[in-house]
Amino acid sequence: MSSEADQNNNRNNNCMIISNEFNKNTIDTATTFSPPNSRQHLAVVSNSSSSSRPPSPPPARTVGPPGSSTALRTKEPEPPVFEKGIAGEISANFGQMVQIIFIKPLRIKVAVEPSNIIKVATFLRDNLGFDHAESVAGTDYPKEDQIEVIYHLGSYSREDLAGQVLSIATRTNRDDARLPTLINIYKSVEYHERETFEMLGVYFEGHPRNERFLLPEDWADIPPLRKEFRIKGR
Amino acid sequence: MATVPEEFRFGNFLASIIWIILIVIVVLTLVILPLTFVILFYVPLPPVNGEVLTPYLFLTSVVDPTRTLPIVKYLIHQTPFKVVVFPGFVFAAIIAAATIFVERKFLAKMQLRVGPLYAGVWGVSEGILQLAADGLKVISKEILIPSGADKPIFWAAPIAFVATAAAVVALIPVAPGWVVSNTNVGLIAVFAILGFFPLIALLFSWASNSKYPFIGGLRALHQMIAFEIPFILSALSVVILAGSLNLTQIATSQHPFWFILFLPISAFVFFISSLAELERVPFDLPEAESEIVAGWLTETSGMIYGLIQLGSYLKVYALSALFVILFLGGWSGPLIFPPQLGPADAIPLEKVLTLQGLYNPVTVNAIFWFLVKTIGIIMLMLLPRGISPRIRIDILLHTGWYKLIVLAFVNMFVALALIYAGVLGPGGSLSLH
Amino acid sequence: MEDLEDRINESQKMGMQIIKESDDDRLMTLSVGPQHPGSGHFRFVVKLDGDYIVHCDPDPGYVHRGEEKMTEYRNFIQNIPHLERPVIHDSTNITYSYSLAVEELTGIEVPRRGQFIRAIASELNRQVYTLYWLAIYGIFLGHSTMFMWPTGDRELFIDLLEALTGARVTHAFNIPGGVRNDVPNGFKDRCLRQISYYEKRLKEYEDIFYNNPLVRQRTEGVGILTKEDAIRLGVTGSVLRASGVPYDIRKAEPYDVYNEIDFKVQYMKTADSFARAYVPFLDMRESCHILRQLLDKMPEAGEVRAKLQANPRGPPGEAYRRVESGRGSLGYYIISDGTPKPYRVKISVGSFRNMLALPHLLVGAKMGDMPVIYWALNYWPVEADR
Amino acid sequence: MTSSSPSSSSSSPSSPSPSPSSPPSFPSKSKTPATTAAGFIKAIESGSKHLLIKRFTLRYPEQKLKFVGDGYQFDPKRAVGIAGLRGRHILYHDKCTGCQLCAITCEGIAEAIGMVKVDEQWKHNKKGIMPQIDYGKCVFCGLCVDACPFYALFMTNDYELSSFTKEHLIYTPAQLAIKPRYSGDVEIKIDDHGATHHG
Repeated sequence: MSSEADQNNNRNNNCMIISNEFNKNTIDTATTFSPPNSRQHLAVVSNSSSSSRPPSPPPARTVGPPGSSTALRTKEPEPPVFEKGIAGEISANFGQMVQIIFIKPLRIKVAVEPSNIIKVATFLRDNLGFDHAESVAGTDYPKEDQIEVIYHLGSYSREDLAGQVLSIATRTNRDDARLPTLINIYKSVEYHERETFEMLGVYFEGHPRNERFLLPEDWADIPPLRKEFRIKGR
Repeated sequence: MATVPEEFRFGNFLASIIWIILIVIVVLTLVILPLTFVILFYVPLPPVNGEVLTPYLFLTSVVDPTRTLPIVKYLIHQTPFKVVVFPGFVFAAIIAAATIFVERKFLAKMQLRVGPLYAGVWGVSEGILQLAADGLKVISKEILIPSGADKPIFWAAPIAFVATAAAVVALIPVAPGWVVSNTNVGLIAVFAILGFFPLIALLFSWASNSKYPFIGGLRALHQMIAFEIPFILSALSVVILAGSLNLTQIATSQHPFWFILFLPISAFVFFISSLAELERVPFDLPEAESEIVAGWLTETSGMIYGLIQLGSYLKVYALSALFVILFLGGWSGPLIFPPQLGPADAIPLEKVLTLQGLYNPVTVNAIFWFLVKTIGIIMLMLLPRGISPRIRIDILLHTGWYKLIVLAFVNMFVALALIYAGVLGPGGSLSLH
Repeated sequence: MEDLEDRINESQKMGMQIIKESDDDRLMTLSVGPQHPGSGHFRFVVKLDGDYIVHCDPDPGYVHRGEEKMTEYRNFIQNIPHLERPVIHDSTNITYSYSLAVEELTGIEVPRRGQFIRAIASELNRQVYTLYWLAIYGIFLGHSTMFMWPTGDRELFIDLLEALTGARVTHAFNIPGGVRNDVPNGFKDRCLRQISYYEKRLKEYEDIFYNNPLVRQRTEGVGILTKEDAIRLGVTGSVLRASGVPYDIRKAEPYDVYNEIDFKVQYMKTADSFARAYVPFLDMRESCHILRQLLDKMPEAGEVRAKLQANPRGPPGEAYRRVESGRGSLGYYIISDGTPKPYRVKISVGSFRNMLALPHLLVGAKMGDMPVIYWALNYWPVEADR
Repeated sequence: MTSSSPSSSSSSPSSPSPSPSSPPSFPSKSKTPATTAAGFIKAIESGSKHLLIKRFTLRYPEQKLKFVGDGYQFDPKRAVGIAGLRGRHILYHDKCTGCQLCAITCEGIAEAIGMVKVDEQWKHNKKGIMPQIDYGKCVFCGLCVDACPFYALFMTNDYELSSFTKEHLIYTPAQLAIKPRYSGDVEIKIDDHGATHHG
């Protein structure tokens, strides 16, 4: 049964995320590589019919009888081709700097070192067409003494990337949480990064306003989304 | 259990009513009756029906109904009555109150809701007492004065607002001879008094010591000045045709043909300008609540707000009455009232009931037609509130300075051409006098 | 389009010039909100030079409730009632993507009829939200009739949702694994009757509001957000579509049954406030179209809800799922560590993303245009604060 | 420039409707009025037309809406709810086993349910505890009904729960057992003259 295999696959991937360590390539991403030319060729072929008319629906991604399950749940045992192509292009450009964490239909997650994130993000914007950030989420991992900040990038300008969300994750130390800001590459992260600063205490170097945003003006406690902050009475 | 009210007891209720009656009787016997006698003895009473009105006659008139009517007739032709009651303040205030009620119901109907509902008779006239309830509420509310406000101006401005509105009302004739102040420069006087309103708005907004009222006051000033000129120009063409500034003469001079037939553009400009003058939708910029909270009324509270509302609805009446006088022939209309309400040889009581001697069919007819036209214009002024949004300040100024002034001039030239062609004016072919 | 660019350049030039020339004494600082009738639970400080806004600083957070922290203390089912609080007028949509994400994490399959009922509730709720938004847009323009009519018509949709879900506003209807209950008897007929009535009403809205010359005068050419800026700022929903980007999550990433539905993404190219006000209206009309199809294609009988264990849990992992809500893309990023409670939930809401366009559009605009621009951004303060 | 022509709306009526039985009854038009005056006249006509249309205000205390069914219920066997209004709860004392599942569910939501001792002897309820609900906290999500596996806790159509004090909002098991009497009979009627609430 395919879904069971999925689960296993999924679990393997996800376990990897939680116990993720940089610089250690635990997943064999080499199988997902493919030459950039062939990927683009694929993309053009699959979307050439729809690219001329803006309001037309993007190509159907569902496999199998319609409605039998959600679009995302009908997964092939191996990662889908289009997403594999994008991931392959990233890997081909950056090699060991970028670590592909998972490739699912419409979702790719890559992890990079903080020092490389600006380079990678610029490449994603300029060469791959991911032109805006949907959200910036910070997660606290006290056991590993790290904070992960993940940018969900999407694309409005490229038709074939409309449903794709590329997550680019980076980690920083918990005690002195500092990350370079992406505001010069993605203007849309401005408020999200500001929120991450006040919720998790991650200082974004280069961000013009690392200051209070949503919390009360007289907030005098640790950043509330850190795990050691407890809601009273719970 | 402080929230649970004290138990109601019918005995206490009865006792309180009896106490009130007792107090009223005591006050009546100890204060009011002596005071009446003193006044009747020491104030010289005027002659009525050829004989000098003595306190004795005055008191017997209460018993003899035939003597009541002459006294009433005498009283209602006196200036104080005119100022206070009939063409003056109370009459206008009643129309203003009715306007508020009609506006709420009318808008509610247009917006598919019911409007004021509970104060009134269920099923018959829902919400007719809503205004009284609102008035009571407004009177009983505390008046808050912002810190740092200029107190004398803050207090004086709402009173000046109502007084100015009442002064406009005083110049409006409602029937031949029924006007508080029949001046020869009536129209100019109206515009002169209307010119006070932006000043009051600005003073009040300054005195409030707050930002939103200040912006609102400035907007009111801009708006009223921008619309003052087309306002006056559109009325000027009426003056050209009528050859007079006296409002009564303007009304009577359009006897066969109303001026709106010759001056439709002027009438349109006058109507739009008066909407702007009244700060009504779509020109309610000084009170635009989504932009500047409530404009120059932001800091008003309690009866200050009530007075300003009263004044602005008095203005609604005054300006629609002015429109009727200038363009719709004033009180002219077919005579539909009978010459007498009852037979001439009736018994005294019936004479009183049919108001013989007091009833004048011409005047009643004039008042009737005047009211009909005025109410029609008021309804027309209420209509935009249901269908149009507020316009922006620059569009408003552009409309006032560029479009309306030009339009007013256009019709003025038409009026002049008509006069020089000998069609209208004194001795014109279409004038009967 | 040249005309459009000229206008932008003009307005931006004007804004820049004013900033340069003005010294601080000339500027008046106005605090729009939180007690201002035109702001909601939100404040933005504007600086005025005469009637022009030269500076704008949004200050949200007045209704921040820490929803993301609260989720870490509750299991996946218990999170539903409080997660819909940020935007109770669109409460089906805000729990929709949450349910999708939890289903992806826990591996629950939704029955086909359940998917249809979900989509129907979602479309009905989109109408409810957009009508409410339109009502407020009407009163922001001083158009009191446009406040009352949508509010009244919204009531009819609320009645429909009440019959379907049992609550008027906070439905708590979507649940991981499907929906809480099946549709009541006669729901389809009632729904269809109401849609045809409602389409007549939409025509009236157009007559009195959208085609009203004064409304046009106030909204057209005001607050132009070019396509490039819209993409750069990452705005979403109707704001994005009004700028000429035909992007709709229902098309881009069809969830549940939306890939079987035939509909057009409504978008406009004028990129002004009028377009931003008109695109939701077109969406409502298209939503009627979608509702008809959904009601038509819905299976007659079947399960509506997968059987759940008491505390659904999945393997450790993460999921990011989005739906198209009334305010645009609404995404949930959920990390699960294998326990019944989520490890981290991030809600990516349209309002928060559209807020970035507010200072961008307000600087250089007139104070009188402030409500027109502000509310056309489809900004819901409570949702942005979460 | 001013003519706003949404490229998609013009084509939507002509697009083949997948459900031929119910095509969109009103083709979408979004044309700018020819002149300003025409727009005004259209608006005035639309506004004044509504002076003749019935109002749809529900005069609430005099009229009450009719609801579907007897309130939200849940069938634990099929694991699916039955549509109905989520109002005040009703507790069947003869079914309640005192298992506390409802209280446990509510713990993370509103903390409105507490288990209290009752003076009743039931074979299936050895502990003699039953839920007591604080409606000052309840959010009416109905998840406690979903949690009850014994058909003991349902919801009813009674939604008028206001009271002067907070204590009166706490409903004991005995109060919860009373079946409320709700007599709403007003329904929405939609015809050519608009939608009205009809008794």
